[in-house]
Amino acid sequence: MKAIRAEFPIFDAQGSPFHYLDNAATSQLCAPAAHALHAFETTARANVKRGVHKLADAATVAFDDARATMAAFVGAASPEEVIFTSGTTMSINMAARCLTPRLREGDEILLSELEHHSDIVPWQMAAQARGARVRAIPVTSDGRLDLEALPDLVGPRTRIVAVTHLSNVSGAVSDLSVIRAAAPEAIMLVDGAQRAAHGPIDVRAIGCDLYALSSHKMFGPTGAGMLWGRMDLLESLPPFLGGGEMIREVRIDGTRYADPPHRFEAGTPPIGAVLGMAAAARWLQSRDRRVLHDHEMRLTGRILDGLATLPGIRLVGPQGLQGRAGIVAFEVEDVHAHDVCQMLDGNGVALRGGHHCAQPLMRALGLVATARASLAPYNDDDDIDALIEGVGKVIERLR
Amino acid sequence: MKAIRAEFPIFDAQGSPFHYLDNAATSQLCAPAAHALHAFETTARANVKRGVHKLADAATVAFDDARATMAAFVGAASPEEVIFTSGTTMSINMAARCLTPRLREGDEILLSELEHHSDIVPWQMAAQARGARVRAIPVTSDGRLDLEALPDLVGPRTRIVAVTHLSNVSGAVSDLSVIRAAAPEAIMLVDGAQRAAHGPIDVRAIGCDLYALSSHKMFGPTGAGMLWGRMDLLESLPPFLGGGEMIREVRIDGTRYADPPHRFEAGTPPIGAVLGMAAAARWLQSRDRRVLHDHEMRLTGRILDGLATLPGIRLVGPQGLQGRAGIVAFEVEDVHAHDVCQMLDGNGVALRGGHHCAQPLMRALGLVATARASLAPYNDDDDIDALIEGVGKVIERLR
Amino acid sequence: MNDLYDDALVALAKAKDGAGRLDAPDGTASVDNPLCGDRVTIDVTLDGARVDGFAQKARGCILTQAAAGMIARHAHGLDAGDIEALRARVRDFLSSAGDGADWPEMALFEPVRTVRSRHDCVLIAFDALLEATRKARDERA
Amino acid sequence: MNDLYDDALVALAKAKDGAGRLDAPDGTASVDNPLCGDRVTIDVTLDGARVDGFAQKARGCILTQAAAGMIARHAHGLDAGDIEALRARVRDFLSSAGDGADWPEMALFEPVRTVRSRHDCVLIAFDALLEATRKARDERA
Ligand SMILES: Cc1ncc(COP(=O)(O)O)c(C=O)c1O
Ligand SMILES: Cc1ncc(COP(=O)(O)O)c(C=O)c1O
Repeated sequence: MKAIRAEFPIFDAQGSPFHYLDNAATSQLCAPAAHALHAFETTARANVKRGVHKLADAATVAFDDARATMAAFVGAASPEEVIFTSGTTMSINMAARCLTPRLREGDEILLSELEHHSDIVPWQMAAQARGARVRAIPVTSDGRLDLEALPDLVGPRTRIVAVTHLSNVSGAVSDLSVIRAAAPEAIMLVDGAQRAAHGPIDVRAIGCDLYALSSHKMFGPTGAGMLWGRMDLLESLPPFLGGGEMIREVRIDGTRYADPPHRFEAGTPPIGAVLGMAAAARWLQSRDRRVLHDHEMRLTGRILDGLATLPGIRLVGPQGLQGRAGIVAFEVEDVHAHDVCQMLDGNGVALRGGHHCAQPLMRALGLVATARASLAPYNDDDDIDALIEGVGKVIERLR
Repeated sequence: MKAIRAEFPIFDAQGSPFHYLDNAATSQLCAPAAHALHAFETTARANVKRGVHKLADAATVAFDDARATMAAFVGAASPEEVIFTSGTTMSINMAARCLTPRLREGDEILLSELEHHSDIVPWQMAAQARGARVRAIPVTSDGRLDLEALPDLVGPRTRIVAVTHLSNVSGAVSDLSVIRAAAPEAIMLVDGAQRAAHGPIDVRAIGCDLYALSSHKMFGPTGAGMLWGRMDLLESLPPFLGGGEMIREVRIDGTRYADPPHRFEAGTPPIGAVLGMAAAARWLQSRDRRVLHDHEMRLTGRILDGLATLPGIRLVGPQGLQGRAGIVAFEVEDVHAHDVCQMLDGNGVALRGGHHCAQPLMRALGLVATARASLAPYNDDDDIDALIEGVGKVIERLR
Repeated sequence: MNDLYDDALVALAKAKDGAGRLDAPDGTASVDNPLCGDRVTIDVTLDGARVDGFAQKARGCILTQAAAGMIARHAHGLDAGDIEALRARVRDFLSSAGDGADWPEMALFEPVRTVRSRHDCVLIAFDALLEATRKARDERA
Repeated sequence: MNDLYDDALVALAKAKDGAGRLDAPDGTASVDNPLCGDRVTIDVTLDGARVDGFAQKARGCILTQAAAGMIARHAHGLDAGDIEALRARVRDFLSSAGDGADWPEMALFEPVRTVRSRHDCVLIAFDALLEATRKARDERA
């Protein structure tokens, strides 16, 4: 994995000790993405979609290619099913707003207690606008979706199901096939913000209708993301934002809209970040995903084992490696998560502490804040050693 | 102005001939912005607002500094009045959606025929949602706002006025003080997408309530923008997007929102692009704006004079230098704008051709498409020579 | 300057073959290019399933006008299936694969290959022809 | 490891000076840190306009607990104006200007200056004290 580290410019820049285990908040940028972003912005910049000069034409071609790349990355049926956005939060808000007119009073939106706020608040807004109701799949004490509760939660009024593919706190991977099967009539959105860096995505195999992800969590630049949608669904949806590029004809007294995906891409897109995201996706797809997965699981096992040797640790999430990814949240008894993270920072270990934008989960598990270590392909045994050693010192000093 | 050219990496990269006159579509990136973007993304990346480790803290500090920079750039009363967005289109949509609940049936939104689609469509959507009515200040035959029509257009139902500071087609600068005075009670949004690169902005002197701009049109990266709003207005507005960072508390059954600006910044922001935008703003503010302005006016004069010597040219916009900036749209009789641009491209001159996302203006002036040359500080006499020579050849060959 | 504008291409556009409208078309279609607001309108009459009478009105750039003029020269005798196949071949031609239509003027459009944003300028004339012919056919059925 | 956690600072936090609740406070306030969900609750009774009785409940990190403990040691005799001035001085101290409060424990917070994201952890205890004291004052007025 030394070779992989070399593909991430930050490691050279930061020197050592630099144990970056805050990948679930944002991952580091891979060199191909840095190159694509920088090259576009400094040597080839032009606006896309409407230009006739060489630079504009080249930018448009590159942008179209990025769409095809991202379509392949998630297993879309066609590039036109890919809508570029500024990130997962924007993607989910777009989906929620475009679906809002379909909701009627008494309809239900099914979320889960595992969701990130970005997959909760937009649906609350949609529900509130239409008198619909938000329900949530509960979590088990080890931070998994409690799918046994599903039959009671899904009914004829369940119009929308929005669930995470991979929890940003517990690291649990959702069993999407069970959820899809339980609510075959509902429109199903999957929040793939965390999944994108941790495993392959196949929207057609999942059978979902919408899929959201962020560039910055999958080794691409900040400021870009995507919403994938089934074409027949996209065609039936109204636009979300109004502006340039999403129209067919504008008069002061009314407007006709363009076809998907353009209908949903108002204004100048984050072109540089989109090109960087596509470069990151190609980088990920050029790796042997099996090797990446095995590496992640081995290091995850080391974290779980290491924490298990320390006193007063409460793990938030699956105890074993089954059905989880390398995102490990934990509590140190009587020590606040921010103190854990701050002391670890003194050891060169970057963690995140807090509610991780998942307050309902915290509440369900009776927690206020946790510390979280999250892995990426460039992490190595040294990172794990520093983490476990650091947590040991925290316990010694602060508990 | 040679020195300025050296501060834009693209000129080295593109070699010559490279006469970039498509700045109104997107400007080129200045070196300080390129550096800020690249340095953050490749050597210092972390998520902002919630992190405790060194990198996250440094990113948060830099992000806060960028907010202060942009506040100073537009003359805001405080950094908290600056909301970071993905661009002007997003900023205006946010404003329109947040204001929508205030509209009642029969209320009026006053736009102008000069507006870019991004300052039309969001308001049409708002009007449609509430049974309000969109009206538009007409344009004069030389592409200025016809302010004599104002008294007939403003009335007790005029709740919102949304106008451009600088037209992206005619290059006319709006007389905002007259508009502000005519509708003192209305909430006034100014679309500053084009203004940001062409002159200083002072929102308090304008007396407007909201101001929108894009990074990529003011020598910053693609993917960022801002919405400035008066604090008392922002405090009274509901959020637009739901997600992380904009909340105080989330429960499955409801949510309490954070104060401005965070209430309006859901999800991970385009951090790199925001830092780049702030670097571009600092770059602009470090220049002598008077010198930039004089240079722009001199070149604009050369374009106007040069086009005047050619047969069959129709200028779209003010004939003289009074009340205009260096954005010049024109029609070549019997030659389509795309053919003009395409042929000029063969001369190394990058123009834009089309409706420039301003179809109502095109319709008002009886045009289908025009060619447009738009200036930036790095343009020089060579660029103007190539433009005028190229248009001359077009007329010879295609007319 | 730009080799897109070969004299022969400009001449083809300026020739305006088939320009005008039919008095009593069996089918008519207008197609816009959302990029620039251009519009091609084509009228056809059919003999059986095949194009007999033809007129075109191209409000647009040289490429659109030249494409409409080229079509005017060769549309006679084509049916909707032929036109659909032709349109696909021209699209492939522009994306750098294949020879396009079997017409001598086709070669004039070769330089357009390198400018993806202009491909639609050529294709909308084919779109309009296809739509007009289909409408005429369906009208009769 | 990190010099933020000087033993004396940890000891100050663990000492939990003034921890608990008052039975009959004149004023009570809870302030949250939205960053992490921490919460400081402060109860006061007043003698005239000045703090007499005091109790604090700090659910939070070492910094929040230490700040609440420090305040417990010195709150007696302050009025709302004093506290407001103090809060401003502590804020300035954290942004690297000034000496902060005139209290010996203040020096323990110096390393926090370099970590902007933790400033609120210190300040919310002052916010809670100010709000509780103001409420108590207004209650009586
Ligand atoms: C006047 C004006 N308003 C709004 C916009 C939209 O800006 P963006 O595409 O960056 O959202 C533009 C850009 O073309 C513009 O010129
Ligand atoms: C599961 C999940 N969903 C959504 C988001 C929001 O992503 P972004 O902040 O990139 O919009 C995150 C990021 O923290 C996440 O982890």
